[in-house]
Amino acid sequence: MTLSAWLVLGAGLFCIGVYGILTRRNAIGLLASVEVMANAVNLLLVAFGRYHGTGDGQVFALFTTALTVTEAAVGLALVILLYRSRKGILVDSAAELRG
Amino acid sequence: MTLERPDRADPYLDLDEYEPEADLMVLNFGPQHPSTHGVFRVVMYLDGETIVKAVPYAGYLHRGVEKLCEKLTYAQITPIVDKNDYVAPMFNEQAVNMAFEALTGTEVPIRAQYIRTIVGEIQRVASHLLWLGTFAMDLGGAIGGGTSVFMWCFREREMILDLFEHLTGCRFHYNTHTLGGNRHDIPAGWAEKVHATLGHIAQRVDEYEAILDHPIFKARTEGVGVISAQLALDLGLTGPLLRASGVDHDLRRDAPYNIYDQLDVQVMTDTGGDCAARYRVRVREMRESIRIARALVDNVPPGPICGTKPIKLPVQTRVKDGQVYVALETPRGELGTYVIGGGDNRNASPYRLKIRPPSLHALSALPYVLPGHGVSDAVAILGSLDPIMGEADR
Amino acid sequence: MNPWLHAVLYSLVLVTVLMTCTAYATWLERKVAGRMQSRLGPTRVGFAGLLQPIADALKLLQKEDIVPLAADRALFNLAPPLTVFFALATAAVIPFSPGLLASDLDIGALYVLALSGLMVFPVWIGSWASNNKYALLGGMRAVAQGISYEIPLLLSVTIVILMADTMSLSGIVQVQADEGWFIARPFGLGLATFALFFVAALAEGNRIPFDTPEAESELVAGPTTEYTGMKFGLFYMAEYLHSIIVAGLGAALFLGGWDGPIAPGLHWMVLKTLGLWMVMLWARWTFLRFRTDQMMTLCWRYLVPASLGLLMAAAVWVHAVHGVS
Amino acid sequence: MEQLAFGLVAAVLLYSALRVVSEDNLVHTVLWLGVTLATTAAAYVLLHAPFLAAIQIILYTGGALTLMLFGVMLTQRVESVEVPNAAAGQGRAAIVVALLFGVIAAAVVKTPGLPSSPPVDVPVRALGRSFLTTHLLAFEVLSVLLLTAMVGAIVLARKADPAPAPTPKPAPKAHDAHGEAHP
Repeated sequence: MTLSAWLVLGAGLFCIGVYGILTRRNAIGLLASVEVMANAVNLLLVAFGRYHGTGDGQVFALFTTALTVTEAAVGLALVILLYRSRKGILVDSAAELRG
Repeated sequence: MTLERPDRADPYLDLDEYEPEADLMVLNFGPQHPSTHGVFRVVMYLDGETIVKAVPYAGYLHRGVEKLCEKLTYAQITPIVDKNDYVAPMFNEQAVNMAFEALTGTEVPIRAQYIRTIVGEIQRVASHLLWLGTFAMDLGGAIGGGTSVFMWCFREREMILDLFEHLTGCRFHYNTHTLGGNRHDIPAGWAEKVHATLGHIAQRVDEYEAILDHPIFKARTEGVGVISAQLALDLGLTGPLLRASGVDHDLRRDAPYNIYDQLDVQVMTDTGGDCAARYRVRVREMRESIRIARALVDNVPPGPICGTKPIKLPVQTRVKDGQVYVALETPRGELGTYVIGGGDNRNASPYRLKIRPPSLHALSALPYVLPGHGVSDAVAILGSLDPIMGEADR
Repeated sequence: MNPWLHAVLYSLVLVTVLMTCTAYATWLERKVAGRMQSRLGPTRVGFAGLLQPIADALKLLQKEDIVPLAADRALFNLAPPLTVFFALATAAVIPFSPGLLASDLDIGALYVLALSGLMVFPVWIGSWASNNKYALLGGMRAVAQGISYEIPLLLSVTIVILMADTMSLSGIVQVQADEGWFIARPFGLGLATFALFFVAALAEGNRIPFDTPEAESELVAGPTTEYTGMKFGLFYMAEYLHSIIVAGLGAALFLGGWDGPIAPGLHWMVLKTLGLWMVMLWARWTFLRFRTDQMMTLCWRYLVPASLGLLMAAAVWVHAVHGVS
Repeated sequence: MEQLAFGLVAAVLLYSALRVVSEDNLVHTVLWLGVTLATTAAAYVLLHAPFLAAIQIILYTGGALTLMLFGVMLTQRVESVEVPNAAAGQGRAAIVVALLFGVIAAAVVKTPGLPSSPPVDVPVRALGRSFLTTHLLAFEVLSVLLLTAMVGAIVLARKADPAPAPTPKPAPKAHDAHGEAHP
């Protein structure tokens, strides 16, 4: 396979994630879309690393994987907090910055 | 007297008092559930897996036995009440017959009293064996270590049923007690058989204790389902439940019947009031019952086993107007029988018969004990109460 | 031979053998449990009840296939085959004797861990899709337990990887054949790691004393409450498969796999797997069940710190013996 | 064979990602995300990064997905299998996204000199070595970050003031049962 094919695939995945970010109103749905985008970026990192011939791409991807999982954990803690204070997890309900 | 609901000082029967906005899950625990020991329902309000409120519903096995007894003759009642506490039928028969004897003023010969005491103690061992098996199964599952204990306990319980079969010809619903005594005399060789069986079981009890003596059993029972002595007294709990809460009370010693006044019954108490204490009390009671039965079985005095002629016709009983309450100590606690004699059929059937089942009182502890525990503990607690629904619902 | 053809043929044989083993594992378990409980186990179908597994399968096939009206139909039907699939996929990298394995992955040990981490999903999917409260509670328990015990399991295997200096399972077995079994590593290091692995694997496989997700006496049948017939059978089969594979994995990681005198490697591997599986059986029919919170306490308060400590000890030991390579 | 595998992986990846952003049921969303993540692991295998594939499954699918499932369970009033996953403004978003994709794809196609065949594989051992040599600082920073995130998540998700466990009041006395007024 050529690198361009992987790049286009990654771009497609990323754009789908962006679509999700733009349309979703549910915090967990948003989080899932973010995961899709992060995944696309990871895929690109690995692809670049492979065609570049070093392991650095994989190392980066590993770091970002760990980071995204961390983000998911903190994000869900926030979601639970949001649910406790708003009794719902639609992000519109947290429009104002008051606790 | 008004019929309004008493204002109970009870935080659990009014859910609104517990964090009204909490997301509670209502779980119908039963009536069809592997661990409800029959058909019994507890509506549990769960916060996660923690019970915040539990409402027990009994009555799924109600058969109207008490009403039925008003239509049956005194001789016919015995086999009917046999089915109440189907784990310890000997006590049911004995309870109603003792009440009828008190009502009619019939003397029970000393040999019959010995037989009643012996079969009662052996029955207590059988009942506790069944309880231990099912309790272990509640804790350990139908596919697991619990079943091993269950199978072992049933193996020994079968031996006791063999003893009863030898004595009465029946394994389960004996109909051996009758007004004024017993129907079946001790057959030849029965005493030796009792010694052999009970000696055997005494050793096996050590085995049960050995297999249950591990950290998981302790972790599952200690501190779980604590019933304080005050709560136990308030709710009218009796038997091992009361004794496990530290109250030294046993009808065999405190209000002796049969020949218990001549015996030195060791009353087993324990402190803590948790499932582990109930387990310890019952295991010790098994040993004590084995001791009593073995001590008595060699010394049964000769004589008749029934004070009256066997009742063939209903009119043969002579019943005075009046009422009696007779209680005896079953494996589950105080089984009381309240009989009012008289009415149109005064010589045939009681005017009113009321049974006080210890299991129903035990179940009334659930709303107080369950909240704060998880679903797993609920099973352990329910099992440790040893309810028999046939008796609780009647 | 073409590697693709080899993989396909080997997988077919492996699946057939494993399925038969699973069927007879149920028979063996019932026989052994019967002896432990002073009864006989199956005796009626065939000689010594040997045809019992087939009769059971036939019975399950005849049962009515019920899908609850309020269930999520697609997910409900997806869950049972998925459990069996994940359980079988794990078997691909287990080395039964030198060269006898579907695929000698470089990262075989990690592959097994990744799949065993996925095992909770079909269970959760089934429990969610059933739309039943008991099933839901069971599913939540399964997921919580799965991700918690994943950590000590991962760490214990990491210790083995550290000692073996390779992640390939056949490589790990080869190292043990050359240098001695890992369970016999000095200072009790190997034994402690093995104990850690065994406990964590029992919990991952939902075996007693850790079978809280199923907990018949509390949750009726946990995630499988609403399943009938062969769908239930598939869950059941996956559980047995998983336990056999975990035993095989333990044999390969700690007990030297195919290594042994006189007899061929395959015999030793089968013998060790069977032995380990019997220990699991023994535990199953002896112990009672933990409570969920007690299981979590055991994992996070004792097993995770212990595994971290062991990992450090193993690192020091490897460094002292081999030096920096 | 490789073309076929790539096509398959790409198709499953895109389809599952589309389902993630278009599914009405939140649980289905999360489960489709699981398919996306697992298929990405397959893509890593195609890119000769099997170690990363395993890590992807263990961390993402085993960790993040489970977390999200817990998130769903903890924040919904679970009454049926239908958990709504609201969405709005699909039309406008689709246009924006299509434009974005067009730009990126055009950039990719127009860029000259993209390599078409990969050089040699990187062994896992070298990968691990680079963690503890070249990328040591990043590795350590990551571990600190993980710790911080763990503490932060626990602090955030903890109930502010745990409601005191209800203390059982004494059971009703026997005479209470007869309807006497009770304070």
